[in-house]
Amino acid sequence: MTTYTTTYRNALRDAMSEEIRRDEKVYLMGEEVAEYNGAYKCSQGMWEEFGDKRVIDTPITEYGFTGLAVGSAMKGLRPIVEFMSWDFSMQACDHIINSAAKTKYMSGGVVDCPIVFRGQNAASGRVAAQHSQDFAGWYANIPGLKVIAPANAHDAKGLLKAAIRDDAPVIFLEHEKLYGMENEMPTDLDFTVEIGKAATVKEGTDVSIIAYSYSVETAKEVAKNLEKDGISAEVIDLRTISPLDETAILDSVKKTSRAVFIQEAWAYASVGDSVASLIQSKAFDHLDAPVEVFSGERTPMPYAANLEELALPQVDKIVEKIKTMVK
Amino acid sequence: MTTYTTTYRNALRDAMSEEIRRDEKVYLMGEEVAEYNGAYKCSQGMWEEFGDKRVIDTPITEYGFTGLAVGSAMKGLRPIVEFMSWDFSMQACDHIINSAAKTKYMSGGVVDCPIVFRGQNAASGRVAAQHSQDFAGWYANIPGLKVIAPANAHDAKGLLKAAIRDDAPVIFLEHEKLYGMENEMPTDLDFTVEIGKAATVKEGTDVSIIAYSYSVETAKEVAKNLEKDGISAEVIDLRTISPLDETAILDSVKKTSRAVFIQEAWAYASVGDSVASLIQSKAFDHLDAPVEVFSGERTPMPYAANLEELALPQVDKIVEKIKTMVK
Amino acid sequence: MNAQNIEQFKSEYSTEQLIEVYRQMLRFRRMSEKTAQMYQQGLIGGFCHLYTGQEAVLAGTFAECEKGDDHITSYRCHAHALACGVDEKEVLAELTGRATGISKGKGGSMHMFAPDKGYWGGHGIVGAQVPLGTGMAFYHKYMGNQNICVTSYGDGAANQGQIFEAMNMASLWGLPVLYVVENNVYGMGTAAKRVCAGELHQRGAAFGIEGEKVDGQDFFTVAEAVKRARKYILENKRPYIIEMDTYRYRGHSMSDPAKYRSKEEVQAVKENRDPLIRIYDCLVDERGVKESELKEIDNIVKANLKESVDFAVNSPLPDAAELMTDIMPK
Amino acid sequence: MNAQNIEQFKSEYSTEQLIEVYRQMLRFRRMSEKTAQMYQQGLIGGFCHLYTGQEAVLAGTFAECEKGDDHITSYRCHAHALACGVDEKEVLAELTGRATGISKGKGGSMHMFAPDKGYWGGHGIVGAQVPLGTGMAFYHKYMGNQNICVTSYGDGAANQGQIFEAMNMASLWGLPVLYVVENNVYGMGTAAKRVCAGELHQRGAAFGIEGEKVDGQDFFTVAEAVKRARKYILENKRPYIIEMDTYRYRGHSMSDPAKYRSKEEVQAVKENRDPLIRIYDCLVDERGVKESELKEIDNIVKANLKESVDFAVNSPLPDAAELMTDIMPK
Ligand SMILES: Cc1ncc(C[n+]2csc(CCOP(=O)(O)OP(=O)(O)O)c2C)c(N)n1
Ligand SMILES: Cc1ncc(C[n+]2csc(CCOP(=O)(O)OP(=O)(O)O)c2C)c(N)n1
Ligand SMILES: [Mg+2]
Ligand SMILES: [Mg+2]
Repeated sequence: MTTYTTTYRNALRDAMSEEIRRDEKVYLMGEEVAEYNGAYKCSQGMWEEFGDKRVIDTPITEYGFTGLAVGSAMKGLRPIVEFMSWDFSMQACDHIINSAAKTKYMSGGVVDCPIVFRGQNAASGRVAAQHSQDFAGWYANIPGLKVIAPANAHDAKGLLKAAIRDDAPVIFLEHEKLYGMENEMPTDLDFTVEIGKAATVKEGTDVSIIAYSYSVETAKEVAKNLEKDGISAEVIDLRTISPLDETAILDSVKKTSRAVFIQEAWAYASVGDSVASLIQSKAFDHLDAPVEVFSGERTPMPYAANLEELALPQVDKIVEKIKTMVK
Repeated sequence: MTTYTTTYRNALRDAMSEEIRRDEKVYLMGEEVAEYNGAYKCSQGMWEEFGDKRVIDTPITEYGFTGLAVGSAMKGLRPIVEFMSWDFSMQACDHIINSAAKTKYMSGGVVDCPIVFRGQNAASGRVAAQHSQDFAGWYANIPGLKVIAPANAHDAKGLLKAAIRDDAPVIFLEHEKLYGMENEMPTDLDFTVEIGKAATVKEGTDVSIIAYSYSVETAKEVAKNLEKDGISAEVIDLRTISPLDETAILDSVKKTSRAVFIQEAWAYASVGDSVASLIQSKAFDHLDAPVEVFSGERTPMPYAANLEELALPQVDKIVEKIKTMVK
Repeated sequence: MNAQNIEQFKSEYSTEQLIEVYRQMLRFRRMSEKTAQMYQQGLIGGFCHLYTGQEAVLAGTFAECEKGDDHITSYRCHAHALACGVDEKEVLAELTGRATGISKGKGGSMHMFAPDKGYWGGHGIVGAQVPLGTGMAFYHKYMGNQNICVTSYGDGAANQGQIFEAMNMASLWGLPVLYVVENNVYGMGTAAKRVCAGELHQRGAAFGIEGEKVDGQDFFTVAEAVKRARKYILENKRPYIIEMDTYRYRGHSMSDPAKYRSKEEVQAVKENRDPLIRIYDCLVDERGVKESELKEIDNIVKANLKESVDFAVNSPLPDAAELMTDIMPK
Repeated sequence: MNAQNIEQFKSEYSTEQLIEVYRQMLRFRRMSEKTAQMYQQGLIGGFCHLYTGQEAVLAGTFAECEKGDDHITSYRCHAHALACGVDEKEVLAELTGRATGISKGKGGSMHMFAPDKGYWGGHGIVGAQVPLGTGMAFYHKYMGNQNICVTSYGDGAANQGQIFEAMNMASLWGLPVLYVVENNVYGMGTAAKRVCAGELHQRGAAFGIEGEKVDGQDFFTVAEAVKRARKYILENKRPYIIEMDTYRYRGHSMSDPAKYRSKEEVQAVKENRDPLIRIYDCLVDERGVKESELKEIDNIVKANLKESVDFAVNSPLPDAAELMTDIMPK
């Protein structure tokens, strides 16, 4: 297997380009995706290669272009819709949910909607209250959608390719702090990562730390810190948020007897709380301590650098808590 | 204390009317709220009494009129915005969250937004996939909002009056199946029910059944059934979903050692899962069994009568499960 | 765009074709009336929106569409299904929530689809079908097809921002979409004039989209306008708007007593502008068709309908296992 | 609506008043330039949108507004704060995320508010301020005030459906709102002509809202139009649209190298249509003001600014406890 190394940002670009080359029904649409190469440069060079038909700049009208893309998907095209930031998907969520996610069921199965919605999600750094929200929980709540949040460049490419080939509507959550991360990945044009499978990032025996997206980095940092104290943490990267890989989670917890979830999202009605609920329900007798969920603070994101840091999950606090759980 | 008896529907009307009489800044806005007296007749007679200035029919433009109402609230008016169904709030959630919920924080505290968003939420019966969603979890997720879901006419009136007087943006979730419910309530014009306090609907010792909105009826039914088997269930009505009355929940569970949550909402990233997460985290050593969350099935709502019934929490199944928990 | 001389246009339709048009409109009408009955009998649940009174809009539009064109509309969608070629049986079985329904009983009154027939529903969120339909036109442009998407919406829906967003893109990208505003004077209990500033057929003018308002109660007027519009759209690669001046006879949905308008107002339309009477009179007076022949058609339509009702109410409810299928593609 | 003779309009401004206008525009410009520097020095984070080049729009608009009028705009909001009477100190302290900032350091570059001065922000979601501002106009109507809400948005924002929804209501209900489209030719990297079908000042025509396009680089042209529009709005109880033909000198935000346009294009505007040069020339050539006097004003503005920068960078970061305050009213 030959491999190459590239950034998360370019891995996304490569995934989209390869799929556009492979299937004439695939196109990319969004604000600034074409001539500007993407606000975060995730479509660098694509417009130049594929032209106006396949890489399309839209007006700043998320509701309208999302509906338009969904309509074209019902007819059989396979759009990739970029939200410059998932915050702006609030203008479009009616079409994502009422049109894309529910129509297959409402039609008794005859209308499919093969579409990928992707873009930057959660706090990218100092962009404050209206540009920092994590939407994982909102979309995970909805049946009919798949929700993916890769934590490294390898998975970003493999999962995006799988998402584009999937016949379901897929929510694809990226993270600005990961765009620059470099990883190795296969050059094989049919390389995909299976949707719905978590990954064990690090094996361990004392506690399972579960996370998605950038919080996997936090989890790794926590695990490294714990090692100094002789605590062996297993780190699970969900990769796909919905459908949730319950087996991977429960197997790990049954081994370690303790679980911690880390997320930037607000806790209430979040993915983390559902994972905690799942673990206590399905592995109750295996637990030596309650599942602890570390989340973003319950506040709109502040702009000030010091406050923003405090609003996000803190490695120190998590390490301290795990120490008390394990001892 | 003098009291009167009326329906949930009329209790809402009375709450709004009393507050409109009391405070000239309060007005009601929404589709069909004026001349038609509300799609569900929750504003019966109000337009006749208060006229065009205070009771306003809008075009079917949820995004626009929500933003307009929020702007007027920032200036000091106190709008009540009716969504004919909370499903349609997906067109407006950007203003509910980015404008109403976050601006106080973003402004360093100087811009308040005293506004109530209210309307029918969740499954009203055979209205299928696009008109049956429960939005409790979505809005509970958001800091800066209060979320209320009364389960009887008394609370509907007292909480709506409290919500209108509150300076925060409030999400007020009603339920069509409750609109006809009659209860007794004080005539006192200053009668309010405190936001943030759960109610113990029925005391019990063996299991705590926690619910909100129409599911409180399901919980009561479950409790009645359990009684036949000599199981004493405590029923807790959250009333306010956010902020959550953690004390009431934890006190009850510490007493009963077992907890069940019932909700029509989908489970993933829901209020119920967060309550389960809370209980196992804060009352772990008190639990004799895992917390069980009974939710709507993970599917868009079907239209067929038999399927719809199966999609919603089933009394029988819950009773059976609790029996195994308690024995 | 100049309208064709209507008498000349009429003459292009053979009597046989017009009888078929009449039969179609009668199917819409009779099924709608039957649906109301069945709703009152408790055989149908939820929200249920009937099309009585607006039949010429649909018949006229379909008469001038071509194979491969797509159609999408709101929740007021039963007649649209028939127009696209769906059988009454499947519509009524859906309305009664049966396994044999067009959406297997899962969609219900507001959600019917027949993609193989170019019918895309059946959408419950006011306005949502407009960007969707614009996307179907986008598909035709993408594929280089000579087809359009007919995208219908109401006077109430016409205020939705997403419609303006869609129109802007349709104009910029030259999408083959025909916007059909079915202005039936009310959006639920609200008269259009109370909530719509300006004229609905001019709502695209800001984007350079032309439009016109026509008498939606007259089959020929509708058909002529649609024929012209379709040609314009494909030749000029531009969207177009037709506002149909029409009227609904019943309340917004089955639960609406429609107290916001007078009996006289409704009666006046029924007497003077009924689309079925118009085509009937044309057939009898201008084409010399015997009334008995038309009566016979009605009898057949009714007999068919009865059979369809029987089919529906005798169909099984969906199997319990169906609850959890069709959520995700395999 | 006929524009007033511009020479006559000009003559209504005293030289003293015009010097003050110049001083204001200079404040906008100098602060913007300083902000760019500070961003490059890492003193400011996140997204940061500057106003250089568009100063006449703001100065002209404010010159003809009255006490009690409200103002709301997008994320490109620093100069707007100054125009409303906020001090540079508070703006720069906000930009640097300090406790002394206008939003206590919590809002940042895109979120500044001064309700006591009629300034309502500072909104990061494209288009959102338009329904909000329309709601502020609704407030004035509700209270019977003789005030308007000036609601500014960009050419990119102008396509947002919520704007059409707001305009429909503003027209129906006769709301005193002045829609100011700051057409600075680009929405991020996209030229307006690529994404806007039709003319932006005519986007209200569908709802019967009048509008006009004016040279946004000329203080007097802007002021004259706003004066007239304000009078029209209050007398006729109607909204109005002014499209300002303007230009931004810098990239969309500090992270945009603006490669989508040529250096020559920018240079041409700077040389031929710079709003500051115009007012400067008017003062010197037509009012006989000494260049040294204007230089002195610049010196004062710069000195003030330096003081404000010092104030900002020497202000403390917000206290950690501030993280969880101002979320809910007491
Ligand atoms: C976004 C949204 N808001 C409100 C509703 C409730 N609703 C359903 S139909 C309707 C009236 C629509 O009127 P119109 O567009 O004129 O269509 P008609 O029913 O007359 O065919 C309303 C308000 C909805 N379904 N979706
Ligand atoms: C709903 C939404 N979509 C996208 C963005 C990202 N975005 C911020 S500013 C902008 C361009 C806006 O251009 P314009 O309205 O012309 O205003 P200008 O920046 O030129 O002042 C975009 C796309 C956003 N903030 N909100
Ligand atoms: Mg209508
Ligand atoms: Mg612009």
